[in-house]
Amino acid sequence: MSTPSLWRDLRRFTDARVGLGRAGTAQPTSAHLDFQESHARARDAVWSSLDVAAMEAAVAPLGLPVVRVRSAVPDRRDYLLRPDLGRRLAEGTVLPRAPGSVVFVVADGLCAIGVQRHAPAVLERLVPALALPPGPVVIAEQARVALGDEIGEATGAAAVVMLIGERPGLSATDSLGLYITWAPRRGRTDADRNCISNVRPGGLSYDEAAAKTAWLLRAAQGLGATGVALKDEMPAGALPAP
Amino acid sequence: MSTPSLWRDLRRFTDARVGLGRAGTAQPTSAHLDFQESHARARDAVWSSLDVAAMEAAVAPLGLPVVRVRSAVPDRRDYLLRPDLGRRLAEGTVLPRAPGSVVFVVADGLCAIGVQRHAPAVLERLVPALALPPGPVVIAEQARVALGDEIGEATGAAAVVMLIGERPGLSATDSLGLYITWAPRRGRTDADRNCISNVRPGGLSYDEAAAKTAWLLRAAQGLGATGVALKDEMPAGALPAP
Amino acid sequence: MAAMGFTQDIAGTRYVFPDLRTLLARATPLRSGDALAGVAAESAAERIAAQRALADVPLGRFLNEAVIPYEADEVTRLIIDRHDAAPFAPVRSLTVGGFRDWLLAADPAAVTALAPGLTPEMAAAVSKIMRVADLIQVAAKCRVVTRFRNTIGLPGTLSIRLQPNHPTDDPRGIAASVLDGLLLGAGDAVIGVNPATDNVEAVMRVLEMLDTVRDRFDIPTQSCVLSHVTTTMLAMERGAPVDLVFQSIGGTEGVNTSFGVSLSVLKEAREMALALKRGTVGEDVMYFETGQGSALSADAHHGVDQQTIEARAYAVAREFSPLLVNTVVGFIGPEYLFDGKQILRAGLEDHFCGKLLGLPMGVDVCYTNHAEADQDDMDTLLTCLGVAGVTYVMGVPGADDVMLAYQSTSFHDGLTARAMLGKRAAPEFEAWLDRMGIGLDAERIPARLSPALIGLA
Amino acid sequence: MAAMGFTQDIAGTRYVFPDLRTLLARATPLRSGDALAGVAAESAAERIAAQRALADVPLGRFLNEAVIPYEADEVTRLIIDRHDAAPFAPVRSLTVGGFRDWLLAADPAAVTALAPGLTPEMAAAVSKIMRVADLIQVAAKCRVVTRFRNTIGLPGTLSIRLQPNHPTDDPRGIAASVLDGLLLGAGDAVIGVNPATDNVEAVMRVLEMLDTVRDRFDIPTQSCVLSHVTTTMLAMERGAPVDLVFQSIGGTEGVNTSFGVSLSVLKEAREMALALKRGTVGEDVMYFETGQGSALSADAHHGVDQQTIEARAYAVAREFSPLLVNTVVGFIGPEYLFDGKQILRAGLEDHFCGKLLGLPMGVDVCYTNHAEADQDDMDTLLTCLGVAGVTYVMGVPGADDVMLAYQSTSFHDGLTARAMLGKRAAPEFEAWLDRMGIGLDAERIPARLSPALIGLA
Ligand code: B12
Ligand code: B12
Repeated sequence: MSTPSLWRDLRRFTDARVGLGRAGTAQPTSAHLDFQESHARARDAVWSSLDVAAMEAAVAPLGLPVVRVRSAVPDRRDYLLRPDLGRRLAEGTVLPRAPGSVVFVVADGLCAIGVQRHAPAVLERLVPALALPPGPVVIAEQARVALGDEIGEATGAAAVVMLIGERPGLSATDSLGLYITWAPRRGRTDADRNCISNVRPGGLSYDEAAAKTAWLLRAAQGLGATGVALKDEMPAGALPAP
Repeated sequence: MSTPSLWRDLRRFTDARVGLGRAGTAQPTSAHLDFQESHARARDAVWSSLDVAAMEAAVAPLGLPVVRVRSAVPDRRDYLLRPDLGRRLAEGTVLPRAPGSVVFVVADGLCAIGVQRHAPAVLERLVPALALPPGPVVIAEQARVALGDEIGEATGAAAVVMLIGERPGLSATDSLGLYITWAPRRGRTDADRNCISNVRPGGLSYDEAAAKTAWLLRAAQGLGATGVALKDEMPAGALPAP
Repeated sequence: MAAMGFTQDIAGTRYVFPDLRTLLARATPLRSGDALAGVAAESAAERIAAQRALADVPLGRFLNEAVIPYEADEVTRLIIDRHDAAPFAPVRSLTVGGFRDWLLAADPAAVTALAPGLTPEMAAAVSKIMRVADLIQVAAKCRVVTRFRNTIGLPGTLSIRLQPNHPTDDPRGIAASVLDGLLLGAGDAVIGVNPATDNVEAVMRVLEMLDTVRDRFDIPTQSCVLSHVTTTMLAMERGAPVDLVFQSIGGTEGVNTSFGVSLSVLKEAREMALALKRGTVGEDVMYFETGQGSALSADAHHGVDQQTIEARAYAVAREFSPLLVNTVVGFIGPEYLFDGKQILRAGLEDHFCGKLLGLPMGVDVCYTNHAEADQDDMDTLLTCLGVAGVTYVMGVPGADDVMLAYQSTSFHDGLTARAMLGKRAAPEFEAWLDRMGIGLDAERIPARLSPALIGLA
Repeated sequence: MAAMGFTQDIAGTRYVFPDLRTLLARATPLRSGDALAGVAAESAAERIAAQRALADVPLGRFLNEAVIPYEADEVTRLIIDRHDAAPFAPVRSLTVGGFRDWLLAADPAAVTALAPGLTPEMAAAVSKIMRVADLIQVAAKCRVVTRFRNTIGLPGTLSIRLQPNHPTDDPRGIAASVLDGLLLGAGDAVIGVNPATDNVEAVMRVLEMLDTVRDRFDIPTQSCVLSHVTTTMLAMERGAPVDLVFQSIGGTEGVNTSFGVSLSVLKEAREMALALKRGTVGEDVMYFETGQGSALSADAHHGVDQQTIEARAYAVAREFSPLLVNTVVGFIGPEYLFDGKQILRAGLEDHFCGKLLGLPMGVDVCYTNHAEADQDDMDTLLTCLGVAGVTYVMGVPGADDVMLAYQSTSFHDGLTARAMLGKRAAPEFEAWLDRMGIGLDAERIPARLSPALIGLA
């Protein structure tokens, strides 16, 4: 390959907005308008919602019990302004007990697009790779990460894996995040979890996300904890061939 | 009187915020907080509303017919954003005919406080000073200045005198404005009216406001018009003693 | 030439804009006045579609398609008839998008030279696809210098209009505010009073008083009473000492009619003022105010968005070589500019368009109590405008105009902006401030400015 | 000492505030996070009542009444134990209101000298009764200079953190963004990557790559991978080339616990980094990020308003002589700062408080797609911060962080701010830019910066 001596050739290496050129010190009109268009799209993505029926159908092949829940948030606008309510289950929510299992929560979070697209595929790879018994799949609407704590406590789970929509960005509105909490219960903080982020095409692959989650859960079982004390030391080569 | 050589002595001559001192180049804390408090009050004043019953009682002594109307604006918030509706009468409004008379409109405008306080006193002085027959007093809610055009057309008035609440300021939230339109009808522009402004204690007195209005109406009758063509040439001494 | 429409696809939807007027309106950043007029884009997607389509429009098209017909409007006629092809040459082959890039890359001299070749609609169009930083940066490149009794607009200067209004036009009340402002470094743009009454005699009394103050203190500046132009003409006929002729103007013939003026009245007024020969260092005798929303308020907007109409008002202004022009950006109310954000953007657009068209552009950084705005928004706008090189801003005692009932920038704000940004007053005025010993004592008034000299005793 | 409450009458209503904590919260300009926490004033009248009462509080009271009890919180203990009476002396007898006046009138040296004598709560308190212009003007007086491989914070400079994030931490992707940023003059504050994964090996790979780039191009700057401090410690143990240790911090012990850190962990990490002796012109090895809202999010706010807690985070930061601190002001979302206006005010408050407390304060001028903000708001904030003398801002390719999913300032924005405000890069870095021939060609990459040198071929 030849040496790229042209600035714009840097674009080969990343999706980041490099090599834009300039108009004086500013971005040229074309880059500016691209940005504005992406912004309009990303703002719309915040208002996307989970197609729960489709999600149920997509996770059905896992053969696990599927439950629907909602957080205590009444609507999307409140979701944005009341994270406290997004961390609590709606009043009267009933959940099955699944002591000692790994409970999966599939949640819209700040943007439902990535969850809808990628969560089933990640679960498909993750469930068979677990050392612990898989519990139910809980489909949660208007959820924040910490909603998993209450769900974990109610089900008696050994661990919760929250698959949640990350906030939409200009370049990707379909990013999925995984948050893993050992011995979940209300009052856990983010220091007690591990996180796997940016799961999407152009980000972390389904295989890597599933393998890393399985690795972390196995290590958590040994340590008796997730969080700051648990470092991701999964070697790079440890991935199963795609 | 001694020469005021101290800056703050300038305050004797005006209600304007002169002689404040300074902290560096900025206003000192005390002046800054006074300002903030005035701002909170002025913002509240925008939401004041006309006590229509009290106004009816206050203008009753004039012995003129009194009518209540509303503009086409549904509520105060819409009033602020839809001046077009504030210039039209609510659908189905019926007005008495009063051809050739001077019709008075008492309207909340951008702040009802000054209208409530000062309009009756101005009318009390104005009505007896008129050369033309006085028409009804129309009490109008959620009104803009140009609502007088439609009222004038419907009543067949020779002229309309609109007594309306001026927008509230930091130092005065009770300022009354008078807008005088000869041969009022829809389609008139502001170039077709005359204006008397800042009627309130600390501003133009009731006597002056009434005398000026009467003077302008008399001149309008001669000219057959109000507006840019009609200049206020009332001599300073022409005022009746207070 | 038959105008063709514009088409743009965004996210699978096709947007069609029948003409330039519609395209400009839909491309405008959101503001309440355009929504009120029913001309705003209905979604962010429609807006960006319009911006993309607008970016592709060749500048030349603006010379062929008027947003208001030539036959129907004397402002359109003025714009077309006065267009100068030679200064337009450097950019004539560009699109609106290319014009933005050109402006950002060009040096100050090149940008400044364009003015007579640009129409207001070209300026408005490019502003619609610019960010706040672009509006600041390009405006800062424009050089506009005007003169009457001092020199306004030199690089590195920021002038202040001293605005000493009083609810009854009481000469002593006004004089007290004037002195306060002078002591705080304001007044180099003009000492300009908005009269509460339209009484000719009262207006003349204020004019005399202002002239006396200027004369007693020997201030190298100009005064003005901002009454209707026809009232000022009457005052001139009667021998009043008129430095500058003021008038509010708008961007269509209709709004000017509703203001009771026309191009010919303005021309006549200017000639009267020139004949008085009161300027010492220059002959720029006109002062204009504009502001988004007035055309819609007068139902004279022809379906054109308020910012484009505002830019058209600048074509009216430049016809008369004004000493000062300013947009009273937040003055009218929330029906045209809803909140601090809309006021800020509009202020910077107006300043940019005015400067690009060659005007000595000031901004009344202000808000009313029925708008969603506060002092923080004004500080922000003033800071941005200062960086953009605004020619002048208002100076009102304590920021509170006791007659007009709104908040503008205070004398203190003017001082602060100058201090923060390293700006100075107009040179003649700055020398005068030094001579008078102003700025040294925050308590006492220097003897040379004794209040007794101007009747305050 | 038994704390007494505060009382204030406004427009005929009596407002009572039981303690300093409540008073501070009610006096804060409106923001969504304080409303969410239930600590905000309920009306404009209550807010101004609290501001008036707060203005009358003697500064000394802040030394006697902690907003979070000494026994309950190690951050409170740090604040009280580290308070230095000598530098506090010039202002010890003032009220909060008097302190505002003092700050506005004082010269830069006097303001700068205060820092060790001030507590975060004093800084927060005075900021609450300041306008945007005050926050700008006083911050601009503070001088804070730090050093590692170059000199940050000299007057007239504006540095940029180059933030070349990538969704999979791909070293070549990161390198491409680094080169893009360098070519646009960014990177003098730090070249700092937020890692997408917490994998220790991956973090070390990125650290190696950044060190290689720095070394190949011989750049007088520092690099950082913004992983959790414990991960960075592990990497140091394993011999990774760590210049700066990064950590997010908050203003209460509880929020730091939720972040998995404590004062002792930070101390240990700093000592490890110092032992590496990688600095050339200085030994400031820490990099902290803060931001209003994190304490409430972690339910560790003790009823204190978010801005006061933010200021307390600066007490944590200054304990460790950081090279850089920045507030990620619009990063989290609308639940803490609803819109551009709230973000703008918070950014200027944070910058002001940090500078007043003696920190090398940068600001991540940013917003998320769920907040009501856009590029115009960022341009405005950046302009204001530039005038306020912000130490550094972020530089992200095209303003779009493809991993963190938010918009910050672009490399272009950094260049623009420098150009508009006449600011320069850190001197060592500026000399390097010249040496490399950067800034001359907008198309081609100078040979000395050949992409091949850093593996991009
Ligand atoms: C807002 C305002 C404006 C706005 C009005 C736009 C709008 N849509 O609201 C703008 C900036 C366009 C404006 C322009 C002018 N104004 Co004016 N304006 C005011 C102000 C500050 C508030 C008015 C108010 O609160 N009205 C109440 C609300 C409820 O009415 P509204 O229906 O919403 O709004 C209408 C009126 O405000 C009216 N209006 C506004 N100004 C004027 C002036 C005259 C002479 C008339 C007849 C009507 C009029 O126009 C609006 C639309 O119909 C007053 C000062 C004050 N304290 O009242 C000065 C004031 C009324 N204006 C004044 C003047 C002189 C003018 C101008 C003639 C200035 C000039 N030389 O060009 C122009 C032209 C007016 C015209 N003929 O159209 C003087 C009037 C002096 C007098 N006694 O005659 C005042 C008292 C103060 C001043 N010196 O500026 N104005
Ligand atoms: C927003 C955010 C934050 C905010 C969270 C505050 C809030 N109330 O929302 C703040 C600024 C406080 C933050 C802090 C940190 N974050 Co963070 N954060 C993000 C970000 C940009 C978006 C998260 C999101 O959209 N969540 C979805 C919504 C629906 O969830 P939520 O319930 O509203 O919010 C919760 C989560 O965001 C969670 N969270 C946020 N960050 C982290 C990090 C970890 C390790 C965990 C377990 C949880 C967690 O905290 C929130 C409150 O419970 C992601 C990047 C991304 N693209 O996702 C990085 C990200 C998740 N954070 C990351 C890191 C490293 C951190 C820090 C450890 C940095 C540091 N060195 O201190 C700290 C500490 C986190 C902790 N232990 O508490 C990494 C995680 C890497 C990894 N795979 O482990 C990411 C991927 C990116 C990055 N490099 O910064 N973060």
